[in-house]
Amino acid sequence: MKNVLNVNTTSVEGFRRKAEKALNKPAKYGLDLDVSVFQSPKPVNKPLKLLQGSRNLLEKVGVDLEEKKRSGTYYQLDEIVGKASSSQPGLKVLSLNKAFQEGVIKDYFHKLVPVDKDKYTAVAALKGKAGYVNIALQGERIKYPVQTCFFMSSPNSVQAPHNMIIAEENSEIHVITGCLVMPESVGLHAGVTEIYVKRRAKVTYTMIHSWNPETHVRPRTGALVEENGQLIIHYINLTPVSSLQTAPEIFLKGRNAKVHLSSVIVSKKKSNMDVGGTVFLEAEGTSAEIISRVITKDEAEVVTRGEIIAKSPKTKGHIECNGLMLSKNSKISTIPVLRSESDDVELTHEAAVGKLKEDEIFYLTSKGLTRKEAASVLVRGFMKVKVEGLPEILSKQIEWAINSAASGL
Amino acid sequence: MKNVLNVNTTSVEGFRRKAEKALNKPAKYGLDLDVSVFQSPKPVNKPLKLLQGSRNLLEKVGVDLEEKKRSGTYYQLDEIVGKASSSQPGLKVLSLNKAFQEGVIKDYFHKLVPVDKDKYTAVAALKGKAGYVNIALQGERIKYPVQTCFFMSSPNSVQAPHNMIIAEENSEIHVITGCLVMPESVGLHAGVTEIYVKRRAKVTYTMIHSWNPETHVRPRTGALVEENGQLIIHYINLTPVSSLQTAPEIFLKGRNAKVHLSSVIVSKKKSNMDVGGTVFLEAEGTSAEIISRVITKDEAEVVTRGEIIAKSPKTKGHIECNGLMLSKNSKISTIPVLRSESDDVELTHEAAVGKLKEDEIFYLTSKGLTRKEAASVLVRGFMKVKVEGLPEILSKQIEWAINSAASGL
Amino acid sequence: MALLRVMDLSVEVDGKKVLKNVNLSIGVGERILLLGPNGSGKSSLIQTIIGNPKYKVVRGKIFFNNEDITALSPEKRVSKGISAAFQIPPKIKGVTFQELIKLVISKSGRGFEKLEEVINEMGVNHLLKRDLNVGFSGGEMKKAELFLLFVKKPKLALIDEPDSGVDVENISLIGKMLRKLLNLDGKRRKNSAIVVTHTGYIADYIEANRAYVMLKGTVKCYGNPEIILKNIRKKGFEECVKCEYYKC
Amino acid sequence: MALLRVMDLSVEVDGKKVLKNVNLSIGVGERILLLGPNGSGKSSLIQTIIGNPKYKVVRGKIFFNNEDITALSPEKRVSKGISAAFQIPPKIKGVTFQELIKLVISKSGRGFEKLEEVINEMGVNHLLKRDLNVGFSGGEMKKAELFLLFVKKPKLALIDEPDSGVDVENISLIGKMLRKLLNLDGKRRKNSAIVVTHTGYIADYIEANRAYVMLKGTVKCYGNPEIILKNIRKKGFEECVKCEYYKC
Repeated sequence: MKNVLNVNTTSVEGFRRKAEKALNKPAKYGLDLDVSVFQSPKPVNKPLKLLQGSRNLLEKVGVDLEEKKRSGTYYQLDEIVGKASSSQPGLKVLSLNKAFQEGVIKDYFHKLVPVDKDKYTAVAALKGKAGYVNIALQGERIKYPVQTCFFMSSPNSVQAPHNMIIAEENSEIHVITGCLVMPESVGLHAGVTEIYVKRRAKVTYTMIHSWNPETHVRPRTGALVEENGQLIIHYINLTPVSSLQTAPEIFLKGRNAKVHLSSVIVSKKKSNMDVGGTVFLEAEGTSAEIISRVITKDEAEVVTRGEIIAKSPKTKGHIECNGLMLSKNSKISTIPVLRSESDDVELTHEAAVGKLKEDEIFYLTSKGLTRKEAASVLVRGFMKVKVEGLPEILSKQIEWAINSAASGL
Repeated sequence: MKNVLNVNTTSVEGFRRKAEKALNKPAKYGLDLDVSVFQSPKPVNKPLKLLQGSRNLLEKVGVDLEEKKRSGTYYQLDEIVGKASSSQPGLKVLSLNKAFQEGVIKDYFHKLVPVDKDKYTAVAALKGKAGYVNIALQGERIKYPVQTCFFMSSPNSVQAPHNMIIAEENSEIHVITGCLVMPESVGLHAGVTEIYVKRRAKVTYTMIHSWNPETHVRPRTGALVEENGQLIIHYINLTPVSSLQTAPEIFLKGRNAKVHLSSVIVSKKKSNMDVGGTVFLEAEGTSAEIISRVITKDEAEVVTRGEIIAKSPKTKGHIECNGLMLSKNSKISTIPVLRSESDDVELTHEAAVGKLKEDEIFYLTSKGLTRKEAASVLVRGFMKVKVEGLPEILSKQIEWAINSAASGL
Repeated sequence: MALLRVMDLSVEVDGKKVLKNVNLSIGVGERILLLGPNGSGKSSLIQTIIGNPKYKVVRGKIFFNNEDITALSPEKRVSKGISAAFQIPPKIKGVTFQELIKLVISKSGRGFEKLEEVINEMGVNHLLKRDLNVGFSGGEMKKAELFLLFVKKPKLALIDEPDSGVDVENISLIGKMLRKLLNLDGKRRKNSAIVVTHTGYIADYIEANRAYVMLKGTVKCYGNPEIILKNIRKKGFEECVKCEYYKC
Repeated sequence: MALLRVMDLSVEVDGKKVLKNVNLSIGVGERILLLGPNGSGKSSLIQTIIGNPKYKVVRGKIFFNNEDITALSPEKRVSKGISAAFQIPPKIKGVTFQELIKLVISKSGRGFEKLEEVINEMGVNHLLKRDLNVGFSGGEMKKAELFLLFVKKPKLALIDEPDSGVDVENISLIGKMLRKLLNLDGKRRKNSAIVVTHTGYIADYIEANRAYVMLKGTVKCYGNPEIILKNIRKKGFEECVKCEYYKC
């Protein structure tokens, strides 16, 4: 089976035309890049060997090659789909190509993330390859996570998969995505991800990313949540990157739909990051929480955004941005936006940017810890975001990733 | 004495050229207007009579025609300077023209607000007339406020004074500005105000505005605060307006300089308001506080912004945005920005948008108040911003204005 | 004659039951203690009697002076002579303690004699210009609430934990305020009160006629306040209500 | 032999004097009460003894076991055998109580026997997985601080207001924790402690040898704890220190 596929051969000509028109359209936020310099990647030699040689790196981003406690696996090396399989009857894990062949995604494709949103969605549509489609069938509660992994190895190339997560009514699915780059390679990752959470369904989507200082990252994510549906997106970036900009757009369309969006960002060296998220509260009783924890070191610069737009009554939204500066040459900006278009809302925001608190350091030293130990405990604590409803196995994975990142600070 | 004067006859040709180039440059925020429709105003008949006939309105915005407990008075009707006088030896209250003649402002003119900042500063430079210059001489602590008043009466005209407040070293000056419009008139108010707070000086600048639903307001304010200087700007808008956009820029250049910037906005009918402020913490020990209280009714729409940019160590900044929605068809957005470029900072932000809190209403009813009384007490309380360092007389004036506005809600 | 009678009262907050079949009555001139651990329903009962709309009565009735007040608004109950001092009153920015005192007095329709004298006596002078409960210490919050009761002079005072978070000097001050409020040292008839206490420290001051013990949303027993307090101190609430003598 | 000796200690916080010429000493096996109104300097003294860097010693010395510890870091003082339970410990998000217990035990270099048993006995089980002091009630905060002292087993325990904000059931539990911590019911030598109390409620439990009264940043008098507490309850702090018998 030849897994190299091009999304565009299966999509209508309309997408291509739109994409071509948008190739020079800059994104709203983040550093503007010249996307023409990035090429489709060269084929990889011995992909499996490459994967197995990167076992440590993979573990760090939550990928278990033995697939223990995983309900399905998808991995992709540059443009090659390495694996797309499910071990659960209620769960489909397909490559995008296969999903088109099965006719299961035509109603969903580019419905949440427009192909001409900006130059990155355009380049994804024109040069991008493959991607996963994870579908939890109606009423199926998939216990273990589906693991997905994107591995970039070919220099100066673009990796732009188109991914979809569809949770049918009453279903539950956990997806953990690890993205990583071979240390030596320069490139652009510009994946598109569309998430559909149907009535009473629950999706958790955990991303642990390990880029390198030469990578540019521009994921484009859109999600729609129906009545009583619940979506949790937890984004963790622990390594330097050349530039990163992401801002998922989430539409809570059904009554009492909920979303929790959190980001833990450790930004080192000369990383330039712009991380946000916008939630539209479009039905009564919907609620959103956007949490970010940013740590900067060296000369890194991070902007955190968050936007909650309340369009319906009885809605709630909370944004929390905490920034911890561990070097005087780094920069943090927080730009939260609350917008109410209805009176019966509760929108709140809290932000704090600064260094470690002296009274907390003193308190811990008064219990016998050295200053250094106290600081390390506080940094680790700062990065912990409580995410209600995340399965134990994912919480553990995240804790592990955070601890390993904190020990390098 | 003919008081009609044109700022530009006294300024260099360079300003005019720059302004002409900027006539189509939109402002960063707020509704974009076609400024060409606004004309220089027609001369007013019997200005003093007009003023005296508006005694009630004037009182509302803090103007006392008897000049009791005032150290100086400046008032301007459309383009005519009605009065510019000081009753204190240490205080100069001059018309802009006079100030140019005396040679006291050439080092300050358009140094903080560029003439080509946007089309409103451009139109102010080209069509605007007059303005006040208030100078507190070195070491002089002027006890009573200087009152200044801008009165617009000529329809379809632009009123664009250029004002300056200069507090020399160790001096103290309080300026209260009332702006108001004859109910029937449509117009654009686009004044430029530049404030210089020298070492150990203190300036409080209180604006109480009473526009009408046909007025467009685009004030442009810049301030510079030197070592140990203190600036308090308190802005109160209590009546509907067609559109309003203001965002003072304040530069804290000297060590331990402080600024407090607060806005109390009652927005009714179809008012469109965009109110903000940016503070640059450019020296060690500087601190800024930006507070806003916004109440919306009817179909009003308000955006509150606040921006603190910490460029030096040992700096502190706090932004607080509270929005109270009294109608379901109004809209409030809060967009605070915190930016740290140094690690030793304490930047915080809090925001809350919503309706009156049920537990507070219940508490007051449990003390015997009716729901309506309880709501009114809470609305009045919501509008009260504690401003440390404001003289009693101004606090009283503000309280009075707020109470009179609250009683109409 | 019963001044207040709570009959078979069950109450929900946001669909969750917080009180179950509560019965309790208090006569004119009586003072009762309401004891029980955290979450046992003491404050819920006070909130329901004063008429907090969050507390939905799903069963039972409340009678005050033989009138069914179960459906009345809080301000109506206040006008009939009930007032409450809250355990944790809300912090209200922009409204000073003084303003609220004035409002409460003006609503009661009669002046208040010797206001300044009482303010000094109660030690609330320094709170007058401060925003209501904002930055108040535990003790200050209690004093402010009690002072407002004092201004109101209710027939029935509902006093929720006047002694929690209060230091030793202030306990006795608060005790004295309570005695004055309830007219315990005067010649006229004593005022009625329901006093919630966790710690029991305030019990000495109010000469309670009975103590009720609440557990898990209902009244478990009642009896002699001193004996019940002693038992609770010795054995804890769970054990205390197992005692056979005071079953409800 | 004096275990701790505070000599002529003057301390500033942000340039403001908070302690003035304080003298105090405590022998091995002794327990002393530190009494005084809010802001009298009790907590400042505790913070200075444990080594809070915000509290700058501008005059005087602190000796522990005859060693000058005035300039030592907090962790050094801890390693020598001093530990403190704070009145209001900071709330630290992301660090659980359990994690801190583990860290404290691991730093002490020896294991801790029967940890689970003690956890149950002290009633801190439900706090283990919660973020340190975040959302803890007054009583829970005190219990957590005392438990950490317990794990540490210091030669000198500094205990700041273990009884403030604590309800009646927990006062006795905290009293029992303190007795165990200080080995008051054991056969071996009792442990030393300085206990700050506002309310005096905890005084019954710790069998204090002396009480010190602080006012306006300095120690005004000391003497028999029972008599001093009684005087304070009756007359207040200001009057109490006027008493001739116990002048420092």
